[in-house]
Parts: sequence; C-alpha cells; structure tokens
Amino acid sequence: MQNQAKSLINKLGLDPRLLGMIGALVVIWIVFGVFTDGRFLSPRNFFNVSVQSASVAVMATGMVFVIVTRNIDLSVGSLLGFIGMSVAALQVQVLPDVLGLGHWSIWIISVFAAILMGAALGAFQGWVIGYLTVPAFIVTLGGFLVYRGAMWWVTKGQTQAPLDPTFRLLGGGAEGTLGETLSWAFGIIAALVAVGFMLLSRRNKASHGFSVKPAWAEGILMAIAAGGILLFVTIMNSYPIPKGAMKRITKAQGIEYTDGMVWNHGVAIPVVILLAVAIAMTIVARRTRFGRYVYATGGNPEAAELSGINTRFLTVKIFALMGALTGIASIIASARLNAVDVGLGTLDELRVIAAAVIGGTALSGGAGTIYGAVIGALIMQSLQSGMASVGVDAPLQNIVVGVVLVFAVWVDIVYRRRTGA
Amino acid sequence: MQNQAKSLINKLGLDPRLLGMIGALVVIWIVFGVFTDGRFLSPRNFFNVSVQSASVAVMATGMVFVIVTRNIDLSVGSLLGFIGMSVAALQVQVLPDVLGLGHWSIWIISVFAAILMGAALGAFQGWVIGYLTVPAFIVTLGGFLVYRGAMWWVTKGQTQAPLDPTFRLLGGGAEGTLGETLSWAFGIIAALVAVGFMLLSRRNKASHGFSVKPAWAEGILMAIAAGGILLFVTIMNSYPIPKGAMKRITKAQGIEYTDGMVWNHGVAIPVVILLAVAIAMTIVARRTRFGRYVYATGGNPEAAELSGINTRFLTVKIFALMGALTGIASIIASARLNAVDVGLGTLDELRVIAAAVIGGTALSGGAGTIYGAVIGALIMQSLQSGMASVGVDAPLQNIVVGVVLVFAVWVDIVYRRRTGA
Amino acid sequence: DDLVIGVSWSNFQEERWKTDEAAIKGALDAAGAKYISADAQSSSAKQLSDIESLIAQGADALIILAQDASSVGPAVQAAADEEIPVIAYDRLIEDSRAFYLTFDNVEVGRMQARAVLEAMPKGNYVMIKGSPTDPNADFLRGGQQEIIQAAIDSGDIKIVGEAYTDGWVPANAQRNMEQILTAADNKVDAVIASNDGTAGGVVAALTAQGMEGIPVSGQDGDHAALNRVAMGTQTVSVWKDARALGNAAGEIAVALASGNAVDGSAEWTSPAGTTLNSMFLAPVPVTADNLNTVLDAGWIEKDVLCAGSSNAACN
Amino acid sequence: MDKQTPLVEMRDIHISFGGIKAVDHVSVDLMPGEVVGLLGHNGAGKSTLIKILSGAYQGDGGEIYINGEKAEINNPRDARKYNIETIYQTLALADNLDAASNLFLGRELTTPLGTVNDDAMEAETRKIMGKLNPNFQKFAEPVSALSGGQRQSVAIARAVYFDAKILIMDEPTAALGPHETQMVSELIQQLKAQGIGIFLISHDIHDVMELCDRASVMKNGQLVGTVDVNDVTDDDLLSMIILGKKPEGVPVQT
Amino acid sequence: MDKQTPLVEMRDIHISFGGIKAVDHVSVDLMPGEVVGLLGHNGAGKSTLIKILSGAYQGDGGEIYINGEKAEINNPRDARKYNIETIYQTLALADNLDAASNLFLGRELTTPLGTVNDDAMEAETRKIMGKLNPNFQKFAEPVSALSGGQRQSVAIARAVYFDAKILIMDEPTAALGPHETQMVSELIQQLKAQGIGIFLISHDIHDVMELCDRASVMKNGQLVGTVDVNDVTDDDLLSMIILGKKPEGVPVQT
Ligand SMILES: Nc1ncnc2c1ncn2[C@@H]1O[C@H](COP(=O)(O)OP(=O)(O)OP(=O)(O)O)[C@@H](O)[C@H]1O
Ligand SMILES: Nc1ncnc2c1ncn2[C@@H]1O[C@H](COP(=O)(O)OP(=O)(O)OP(=O)(O)O)[C@@H](O)[C@H]1O
Ligand SMILES: O[C@@H]1[C@@H](O)[C@H](O)OC[C@H]1O
Ligand SMILES: [Mg+2]
Ligand SMILES: [Mg+2]
Repeated sequence: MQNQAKSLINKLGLDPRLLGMIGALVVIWIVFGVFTDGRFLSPRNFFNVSVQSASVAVMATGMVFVIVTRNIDLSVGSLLGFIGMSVAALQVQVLPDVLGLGHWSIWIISVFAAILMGAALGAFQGWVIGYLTVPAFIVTLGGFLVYRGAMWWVTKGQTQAPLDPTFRLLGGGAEGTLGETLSWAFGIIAALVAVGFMLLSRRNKASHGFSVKPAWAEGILMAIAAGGILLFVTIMNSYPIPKGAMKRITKAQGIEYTDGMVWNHGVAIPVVILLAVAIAMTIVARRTRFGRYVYATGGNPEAAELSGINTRFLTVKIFALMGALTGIASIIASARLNAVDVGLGTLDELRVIAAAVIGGTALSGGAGTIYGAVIGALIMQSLQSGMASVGVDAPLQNIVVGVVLVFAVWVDIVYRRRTGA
Repeated sequence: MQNQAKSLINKLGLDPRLLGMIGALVVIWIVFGVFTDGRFLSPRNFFNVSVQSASVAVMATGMVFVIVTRNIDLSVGSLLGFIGMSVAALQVQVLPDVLGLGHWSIWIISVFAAILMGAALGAFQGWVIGYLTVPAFIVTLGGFLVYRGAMWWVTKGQTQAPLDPTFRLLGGGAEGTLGETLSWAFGIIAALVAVGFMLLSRRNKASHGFSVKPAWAEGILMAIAAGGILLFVTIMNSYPIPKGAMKRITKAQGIEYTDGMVWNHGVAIPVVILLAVAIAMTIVARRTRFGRYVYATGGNPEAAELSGINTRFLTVKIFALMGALTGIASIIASARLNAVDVGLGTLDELRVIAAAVIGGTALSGGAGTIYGAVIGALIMQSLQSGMASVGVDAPLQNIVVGVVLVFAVWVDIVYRRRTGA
Repeated sequence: DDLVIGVSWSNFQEERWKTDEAAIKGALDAAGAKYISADAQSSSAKQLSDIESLIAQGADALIILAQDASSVGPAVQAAADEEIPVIAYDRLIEDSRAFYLTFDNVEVGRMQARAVLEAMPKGNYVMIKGSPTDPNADFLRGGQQEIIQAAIDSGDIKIVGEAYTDGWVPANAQRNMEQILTAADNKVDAVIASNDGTAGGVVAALTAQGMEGIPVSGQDGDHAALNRVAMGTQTVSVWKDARALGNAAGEIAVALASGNAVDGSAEWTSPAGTTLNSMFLAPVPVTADNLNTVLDAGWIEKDVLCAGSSNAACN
Repeated sequence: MDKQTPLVEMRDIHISFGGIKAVDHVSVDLMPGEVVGLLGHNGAGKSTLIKILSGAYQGDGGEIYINGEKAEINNPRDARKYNIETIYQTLALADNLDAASNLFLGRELTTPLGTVNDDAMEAETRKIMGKLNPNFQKFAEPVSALSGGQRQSVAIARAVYFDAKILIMDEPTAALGPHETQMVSELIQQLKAQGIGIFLISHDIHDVMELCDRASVMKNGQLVGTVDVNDVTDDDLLSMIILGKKPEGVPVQT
Repeated sequence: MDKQTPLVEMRDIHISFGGIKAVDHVSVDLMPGEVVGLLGHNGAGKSTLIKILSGAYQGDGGEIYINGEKAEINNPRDARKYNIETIYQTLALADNLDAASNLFLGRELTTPLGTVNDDAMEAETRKIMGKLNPNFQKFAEPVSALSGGQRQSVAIARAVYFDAKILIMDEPTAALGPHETQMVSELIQQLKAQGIGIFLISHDIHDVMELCDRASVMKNGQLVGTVDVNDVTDDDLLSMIILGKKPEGVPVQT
C-alpha cells in the first residue's frame, strides 16, 4: 500500500515536500473542522483565512530570497508600518488637498508610492549590507528601530483613517473581491494557463530528447492543477455576501435590494494580489538569471562571486525586492484595516520569517521555495484563526499555537525523511 | 604614526577586534558625555549602565554558543519571564506559607529553582532540536509563544511583588552591592588572579619551547589588565550612596546616621554575577572540550560528527546552558524590579541576539567570543540609557539607536579590515 | 440556541484584564450565554482577523477591547454587515454603531495628577507616560496636563523629565526613571506615572536612591500597587473596578444580542465627532486615606493589601 | 580457507541514494598488516563503501566483521571504538580551528585540571607535521587559511597520530606535492609493518602497484573483483577499472 | 627578445596574508597555444598566484599584461572580460545546484523571452560531460550528491565550454580516475592546438613533462625559475621543487 502510493507519487513527479506541507495544512484544517462542528471548513472561513494570510504571505515570498542568500530581514514589520503610515498620511492629508477629496488617481498614486518607498528603503539597506558589508542582522535591526520610530513621527502617533474608498478595495471585504462572474473567468483562465504551461514544458523536454512522464501521469497532473484552481474559485463563490453588506452594495450600485437576493463574494482582491506575486516570484526564482544567482549565492557565496556574479549588487536587488513586496503587503494591510495606527506591522517580521522557515527555507542558506513560504503563512494563520474559533481561552491560545507549530514542522520532517525527499 | 601604533598592538599581541569594540564603546560614552554635560561619564551612570546591562549580558554569553553552532534562540525573553513569574510566585505565595515569611532559605531555594527550571526547559528544547531535528528557529519560536502564555497562567496575569529581601539584593540597588571594602578586596584579588594566569600561561608556552612575547610587552599587558580592574572598582567606589538610602541602611544596621557620613556603592552584585558568568563562560569556550566542540560543530558540523563528537547531545547541552543562564538573568531582572509582571523579558530575545551579533558572533556559525557579547550588551545598553539621559523621547530614541547601532558596527568592521584582524 | 458572545482582547499585558475577563464570564454564565475569546497580542491586524473568526464562529454580540480606535473599523463594519451588535470595551471605537462602555480615561489622568499635586503642590515633576502605541497613553497624559497646567504656568511645577514607556513594560519605566534621576541629580519631587505597572518600575528606581515615598501615581488597582499605597511608596492608584465594567459588558452584550434596550445608556460625542450610545463608570482614586474602599469591595484580601504596612485601614 | 581471521570483513554491503545503487552488494576484506587498494572510475562507489565502515553512512544492508566478530557501526563514534581511523576525501576539517585543534578534535589532550592543553597539542602537532610536511609552519592560523595540500597533511596527521588498527585513506595524496607524497608512502610502509590494516583508495595505478598487497576494483557500484597485485599488470588493473573485465588466468576474489 | 607578444605576462606579483608573503615578487608568462606548468611544494603559492590572475584575489603589487596591454583585474568579472577561465583547486561549485546550472552559472542560456533555458543547458551539459566522463549520469541532482571526481569533471567542463583564450587549471585531475585523466590530457592537447594558452598547476611531474612546454617552479612564495621541459629531466624538476636548485647548464628564466 504505502509503497504503491510512493511509487505513484514518484511516477507523477510530484514534489514530496509540497505534498507534505499541503498534508500538514489539510490535517490542521480538518482538526479545527472537527472542533468547530465544521464551521472552520466553511467557504466563509476559507475566504477569511485566505485574506488574513495575504499580507504576510506576500512578504514571505521575498523573505525566501533574503534567507536563501544567508541574510535576514528584521525590518519588514516596521517598514510595513512606516510605509503604511506615510502612504495613509499622503492619502488622508496631502492628496485630498492637492487633487480634491476622492479623486480617482489617489489610489494609484498611493500604490506606486508604497511600492517605490519600499524598494528605495530596501535598496538602501541592501547597499549597506552588500557594499559596506555590515551583517544583515544588524542593518535590519537598525531598520526595525528606525522605521518604527519614523512611523511615529510621520503623524506624531496619530492614527490615519479613513482611507480612500478605491484603495480600500485592495484590502478585501465584501466589496473588495472579484465578484462571482469575474472569479469564474479568473479561474478558467488560470486553469488554462497552467495546463498550457505544462504542455509547453513537456514539448520542450521532448524536443531535447529527454524522457518525459507517461501521458496518463501528465494528464492526472493537469487535472489536479486545473481542478485545484477551479475548486478554490467554487469555494470562494459559495460564500454569500451578508445581508447588511448586500443592502449597502446594492444601494451604492443603485439596484433595489430584495429579500431573496443572493450574491457571492468570489475571490478577494488581496488573494488575487498574493497569487500574482507568488506566480511572479516563482518565475523569478526558477526561470530568471536573477533567481538562479540568488540560489547560487546562497549555496556557495564564494563560488558565485568567482563565477562572475556581482553578489554585492545582487544583495541590493534582493533587499529592494523585499522592500517592494513589503510595500505591497503594506497596501493590503492598511487597506484591510482602513486605517493605520502606530502598531501596524508589529511582530510581522517574526511571522514572515516563520512562514518562510515553516515552508522549508533553511536559515543556513541555499534552499527554499516560494510555494513553501505561502503555505507556511497559511499554516501560521490557520493555527491562529483556528484557535480563535475553537473557543480556547485567549491566553492558552498562544501555548497551543506554539506547540502545534513545532509539532507540524516535526511531522513534515519525519514525512520527508520517510519519502526520502 | 599609524604604523607604529599597529606594530605596538601587534607586539603586545592584543586582539584588534577587542580593541575595536572597546573603542566603539568609549566613543559612544564620550559623545553622550558631551551631550549630557559629563553626567553620562559620572560614576553613578557607569554604575547604572553596568547594572542595566547585566541581565541581557548574562544571556548573551550563552547565545554566543547557540549562534556559533548555527542555531538561534528566540525564546529567551519569554523564558526569562516565565521563570521569573514562577519563581516569584514560589517566593511570594508558596514558600512563605511553607517556611514562614522571610525565612533565610527562601532566596537560595529561589535561585536554584530558577536555574534548574531554565536548564530543564532549555534541555528539552535542545532535545527537540538535536534529536528530532526540528530547526532551532521553529522550536524556539514555539517556546517564545508557549512560555509567554504559560507565564500568564502561573498567576493568571497577576504581578508578583514584593520579593524576598535577600533575593532582592541580587538585583543591585543601594544595598545590593559589595560595598567599598569588599569591592577593593574583590578588585585586588581579581587583578592578582589575572596577572597570575598570564604568568602561568607564559611559563607553559616557554616550557614547550614556543616563542613568548618580550618581557616588557607582557609587563604592559599585565599592567593594563590589573589597572583596568582596579580602575573599574575605583569608579564604582566613588559613587556615594544617596542620603535617603543611607538613612535606610544605617537604620537597618542599627548605626546612627550623621550628616557628614559618606558611604560608596562599590561593585553591584548583578555585575559581580555577570563577571563570574563571563569568566566561567570564557574558560568553557577556550579551555574545555565542550567549548572546543561547540566551535568545531559551528565551523563544520559534518566534520565534528565524523570526529566522533556527539553533536546531537551537544545541542542539548548548549540549550540547557542557555536556559540556565536565562534563569540567572531572570533572577537579576526580577530582583532588580522587585516585582514580576507579565511583560517581564519582552523583546529581550532581540536584545540578547543583538548583543552577541554586535559583539562579532557570526550568524553563519563558527565564530564568536564571550567578551564580544558582553561588550555588545554594554553598547546596546549605553545607547538606550544615553538616549534616555539626553532626554530624547522614545520614538526618536529608537531612530537614533538604530542609526548609531549600524554605524558603530560599520566602524568596527572598517577598523578591523584596516588592522587586518 | 444559547447566545454566543465573542470577546476580542487587545492583549493580556496588564494585570487587570484577568479580572475583566472573569467578570464578563460571570455575567454571561448568569445569563446562560457562551463565552469565546481571542487575544490580539497588541496588533490591530490580528485583532481584525480575530474578530472575523469570532463572527465566523457564530457570535451574536461582540465585546471589543480595541487595540486602536480607528483600525478596528472594518471589524465593526463586518459585524454590522451580519447585524451583530458591538461593544467598545474600555477603549473608544470611532464608529457610531458601537456601544461605548468605559471609565473615562481623561478623567483617570486628571485623578492621577490631582492626587499627586495635592501631595506635592510645588517642585520638580517627572511624567512617565504609557506606550507610545496606545492612544490611551495620550488621553491620560492630556488629563494630567489639564490639572497641572496652572501650576506649571505659575512656575510652581517644573517638568524635569518625560518619557514614553515602550509596551507599558515596567522594566523600561525603571530604566527611564534611573536615567532621569541621574540627569536631574535626584532633584525630583513627584512622579506622575500612567499606570500601576510603570509605577512599580518608578518605585524600584526611587528605592535604589533612597527616595521611595515621594508622590507617585498609577491606575488599575493592581494588588502590588495597592500594597505600595498602603506602604506609602505610591500615592494613588486610580481604581477602575474592572468587575463592574466586565459585568456591565456581559449584561449589555446579552441585552443587545437579544434585541433589548440598555438601561442607563446615553448619547455621547467623541472628540473626533462620532456620536455613540455609551455608558461611563466612575473611576475611584485610591489613596492611603480610602483604602477601605477596595477592601470593602472585596477587590483585594487584607493580608495582601497590608503585607508589611501599618496603614490605618490595616489595623 | 585462510588460517588467519581477517581484521575487517565487509559482506554484501549495499546502499542506495534516491533509487540509485551507489554500492551494490559488495564484499571486501582486509588482513592485519595488509594494504588493500580500492580502485574504480569516478562515482564507482569507493568513498561510499568506506564511509559505511567509518560510520559516516549507515548501509541499507550487509554485515561488517571485525576480527571475526560482527560489528555494529552506526556512527563515527562506534567506528572509533574499533580503532578505525579515516582520512576522508573531503578532509572533514573544522575550517575555523587551527591545525592542532583539528588533529586532536574529539580526543583533546587535557591538563590535570581537565582543561584542554593547547600548548601540549601544538607541540605534538609540530612533531608529526614535521615528519609529514616539513614546509608547514602555520600552526596559529585556522585551517581555512591553508593551501589544499597543507589541509590534506593535517587530515593525514589526524588519522595516523592515534593508535589506529584499521586505517582508511581516501585519496590521501591527491593534493600533495611529490615530496609530501613520498613521505606518505613511507608512512604507509611503516604502519603496515606495525600490523595495521589499510584500505587505500587511489587513482594512481603506479602507487597502488607499489604500496598495496591486493586491489579491489569497483565499477558502477559493483565489485569487479579483488586481485593480488603481484598476479596482475598495470594494464590488467586498468581494464578492470575501465571495462570491468577480470584478468584471465589469475585468481580473482568476488 | 621574443618576436611574439605574450598572451599573459604577470610581472613582479606579490601578496601577503597577515604578514606572511604567500607570493613574493613572482613573474611568469604564457604564449598563445602554450601550456606552462606551475610546480611547487604544498603551500608554495601556486594557487595564490593564479588567483590573482583570475581576479579572485587582488595582489598587493605587480602588474598583469594581456596581449601586451596592461590589464586591470580587480574581480572575477574583469577576468572574464579577458576570456580568462579558471578551474579552481576548491572547484568553486554551488553545491545546491545541478551540474548544468553550475556549468552555465553567470552565463545562462536563455529563451527568446529572456528566461533561463534549462532544457537547452542540460542538453549541452550532457554533450560535454559525455566527452569528459562517460559514466556521468547525475544531471538532475545537486552537485553536493556527486562523488569527488564527478564534481571535478563539472568544474572542468565549466571552464572549457566557453571560448577561453587563457585557461587556468589548478590541479584539474587530482580527483580523477585514470580514464578520466586521460580524457583531460587529450582535451588539453586539443585546446593547445586551438591557440589557447594554459597555466597548468600539477603535482604530477610525469604529466607536466608530457603536457607542458615550459614549467615554472615556486618555493616558499618565490619563483625558483622557469625552464623549457625539453631542456630538463624529471629529476631536475624535482630538485627545483624540493631543494629550490636551478638545473645547471640550462637556460632558466627568473
Ligand atoms: N550523499 C549522497 N547523495 C546522493 N548520491 C550520492 C551521495 N554520495 C554519493 N552519491 C552517489 O553515489 C555514487 C558513488 O559515489 P562515491 O563518492 O562513492 O564515488 P567514488 O568511487 O568515491 O568516486 P570518486 O573517485 O570520484 O571519489 C555516485 O554516483 C554519487 O553521485
Ligand atoms: N586566504 C588565505 N589567508 C591566509 N593565508 C593564505 C590564504 N590563502 C593561502 N594562504 C597561504 O599562502 C600560502 C600559499 O598558499 P597556496 O594555496 O597558494 O599554495 P599552493 O602552492 O597552491 O599549495 P598546494 O599545492 O597545497 O595547493 C600558504 O602558506 C597558505 O597557508
Ligand atoms: O488600564 C490601562 C488601560 O486603560 C490602557 O489602555 O492600557 C494600560 C492599562 O493599564
Ligand atoms: Mg571518492
Ligand atoms: Mg593550491
């Protein structure tokens, strides 16, 4: 039995690591499902968890590169707060004065400002690390302190709210989703693209005369990929928008609300952003020179340098990327809260690093995957959200999260050792 | 000029690393001295800073071993809090009932309990890391969550105070010092021991026919070592106990207080503890097999294992040691505050790791010194206390501390590159 | 079906919250409602996620100790979408749909300053503020300023040191106090500390200088602090009877969830202009003169309050 | 049948990495005072085979007998108990420690107080390195600062300093200069004379013919055969290595 | 004076590490299509010297001329611009990447879209490895899973795949089996015929005599001298290496 499963996995060419992590996640979900009479497995909860994870997961994809190159970034939480506060102040205090309140371009300017600010500050940190050779731990610990302080100064500690209505959609909520129809379109296109890529890669391999998987195996894989995407869309499309929100939305759209009316949420915009980031980062990691150099440098920095890779400049680019992703995460986090207070992003550095590490990124460098980091973030968030739903007393929740975290990673390790991954 | 200095340093066999760090510390002191009209350079302030650093510095010496072996311990802050709260509860609620309030053995039992509890919990974490091979980051992140939660449960969040009067002395304060006479005795003995060790090591080297430093160089070094120790004692012995405290102390001792009476503090007990720990840990690092194995494992874990070192059990021992030191640090921190609240130890993990890293411990493993970690803790604390004395407010303090931190480490790096260390 | 009441805590850093929690639970038990809760660990983002989970879990009413008055807005929105009532517990929520139940924090600040000013009408003052990330810290500081402003203007009082306390952590307050004492050469006559935890740090720093006994303020009625009041090392702890607050919250939550009106509520407008249904409980400044209040209320045991003290209330 | 019990007998050893058979049911043996050469193309499985004997790897199957008794070698510490010393192809040095610390790693000399005696260890290291590599002077520096050959000398010194009964040398002279290589050859003769058994992995047919008594050849994880070096020519060995062909008319153990 | 401009001229190169002179005012040169052997005891300074040419180290002084023009080589990227390729003694492989990724590291083949073309790189790698090491099959695994000799083959393949004009080989065959070594020798002959200049560091006097045109010998950081291999015997070279003695009656460049 066990051997048959193993050989099937082998034939399909599935990554046992990935399977292990998905397995751990599914187990966590099922356990919480049992404890909450199934509530944890409702479309609504999947919607919640996916949105709740988005901001940390976006940063975690960047943290993979940082850690793979044997660096660390302790500043992301503070930077997220600083960017969030600055952009919120821009949006609340500056732009309305300049452009007029509610101007259509405010959200666009804000988005660009957040990403640019992140990239610039990240690049600067990267420069200090790469060129001045100060250890990343120290530089980003400095950043951690500086940004948190600077954030306070932007508004002297004052919370900025409410944010621009369009900007807010980037944070999710009843309005911030693709809606049913678009979600279906999104799902179908994504499924087609996935299948297309698999076919393309098969053709490429064959054209070089390499052996390819049997057609039936490839077929199963395609079915799994397309099926997974469509299942996700189906779930998101079966979470109805609650009555209160329906009334508000219909009113805003000038439609009359009637009692039997049911609209569903569909995929939340932060989740769409996360998926886009994750796919882009996966391509960067696997299919670009930059990504290749990141892993080479992580595996053996001297060898990378001797191979003609400019590892110093590479460090600048990695931290700039991390900063830009922090900018994106900051947009999601602040839009979701529709406010930025001085505590925004507190402890996020820990969550982000933890997500990457749970996802298999080795702190000793050289190894780590983007999908792992995203699943890591989902595991962390599922644990936290799950605890709040089970009704364990609040102070006990941390204890359980801590224990389960270690346990989940241990199970994953044992599983991988067994399957020889 | 520069070359002469360099060659003198070479001849004396001084570690340029050590010089660089002491240099950075002295510069920070002088700058704050200027900004505070010299108050920062007063005996009183040196007394303050030395006591304020003690708890973090004690843990930082253990963190050196943890990081040298390519591990990390994120749990120390929470563990400090958990131990502190448990021992405080023991001291406040349990022991007085069993032994009677103010029983002489309460402080001794508390001290043992703190150290044992730390060692046991540390050993358990080390076992999970070494034998179950779960990454230290995950295990100690789990610990971070669990201990903080557990701390709350010990007393349901209630602050425990006041602590046993004798126990309190371990935290410093006007009473918790060696006093003038004992401080002198302490200083003189320490100076003699230092000189004695240098002579012994010289004789050993000579007996194996190795070349030794010229006698004059050795002489200068001895003078520096002995002089440094005595200077420190002198400073501590010129900080007079303030009037209010004098009255309290004289009354307690049944002496009559007169107006002209001047007693000085002397070396604070937490500082004596720190010095003892630092010396013991230095000996462990440099002169015991355990220490040797720690560094070998950090330099090349496979080679260490192939050399017959039981690296798994070594991990258990390292974390147990880290835990025991956290227990000691917890004693100092709680005795100093004369209370334990649920916030005790918050963010200490960051301070402790930062102290080790500022002190030159490489996160990539294999390198790090005990004295470096202690100086690192002093640098961090001097920055924070300095900012508080200059009267800058918290958010700006953080900014300055962050910038100066990076700058100080950068200067140290440039200095070492120049001197070729 | 039983009513389910979800409580979202901002953190459990201060001693008082366990009392609040017990009181809420007690009131819910009495009404036959179920208690579920989450701890946001001082993060607004986590608080929002927590509240989403509590709603998903089927909460019929929410009691929220907000980490931040504005950031919790989307959570209130989500609750409103589901037509679930929300109680802003102890800290303000800037949303007219919430029911505001609290002790007046500005008033707490005033009481702290009043008690200290009475004990030390002239001299050098140190202001130990709360966490720079907690808006209550500035409310408190504002109330304190109102009281001492006149004395400052007249030159009777001089502020010789002022510092935020990161995370309300007593050890940080102790360090700040030590440095301020060093800078001021111990020329400090009174300390307005914003809560009992920070007061504990301040007293530890004063004791090292033999200065214990100068006026120090606090709030929350922490047991250790009340003992200090009895001992004379702390002047005042503004006591906000968390049991009353928690009990009221439990009862109001059940009433709102069942669609009933709340007795004794009134409309109130926040400084930012939001009008909410609200109910304010009165804080009580506890000093050496009225320690009986906390004893009589059963807030603290006599032996805990009186350990080592010879205060009149102890005899 | 031999009268003598073999010092080491490895029987039917096998191990796979991710489905690929690195060592495929190989049996070899070693007599006291004998040098057995292990030969084979790159990736034939020589290092993997001896790592099972040294405790670095745990095989998937097979048995090891030492002095005729079944031995359980699950880790390098077990191997040390049987006085097995190994010079690894990758040298296995702690780069951040100096030569003396590496040489004595795991077996430090101590003072009567129980502390490590660095001076004594350095003195011993100077002695032995003087014999192996007279140019070597870098005693105070971490071995990361050494040249390739210097590092190899340290690794050799470490294996031969202690009283090995069984010595495994995985390409010990690959990075050594001609003079240093010569000195190692002499050392091997000496150790052999003391009754120590040696497995010597080498690509240098010439060295093998000169130093070894027997030679075992591997190809693609399998044992081609073991021959007495006096029975065969260089070319016989080469065709065993490259073609996997056993020499004719000569006794071949398999 | 030669009519031809040397391909490489290193003049008066020196470098110290912490006070010790690793390379002490050494001058060597290389003509197109020539193989110059670099010989010397362990720690003589051979690797350090050529690392200055390859940009891995920056010398403390001295000059490098390439095709008669002064060259500034401050890092490995500069060296690549001069078409200098190096096989390092330590191999310098990224252990976590597979053979193809290592071979093309820094010079990946790309698709028209600009993404890296792993299939094409693997195909090329299979071709070249087929020539160097026919037993090699581990294309999908990280090079950390390779045997010592397999790793060395990858490092060699990487240096010779691209159009080097100047090739530096630091003990390229140290870990190779007899067959693989033979193939590398043939490769060197081929490259030489294409007009490529090669610095070959080797401890095997036999190989040096066979493959090299000239040999430069170093001792304790200094150049003993450079000789034409046709002018000298094996023993002459050995006594240059071990004793630092120049052969008599033979032209010696210094
Ligand atoms: N840790 C490992 N993981 C996966 N494969 C391995 C591992 N170690 C060795 N191998 C594989 O096992 C086979 C045998 O390797 P081994 O190192 O024993 O060869 P060898 O005979 O010593 O070769 P060389 O002469 O090159 O040193 C090789 O194909 C190698 O790729
Ligand atoms: N990075 C370094 N730091 C300090 N010393 C070094 C460093 N690299 C080399 N050395 C020293 O420089 C000297 C020359 O070393 P090099 O590696 O050039 O020798 P080599 O001739 O290549 O020897 P081998 O034949 O053993 O490879 C040696 O004494 C070595 O210890
Ligand atoms: O009661 C206090 C609360 O109002 C404040 O917000 O946080 C600190 C507590 O002491
Ligand atoms: Mg091998
Ligand atoms: Mg070399």
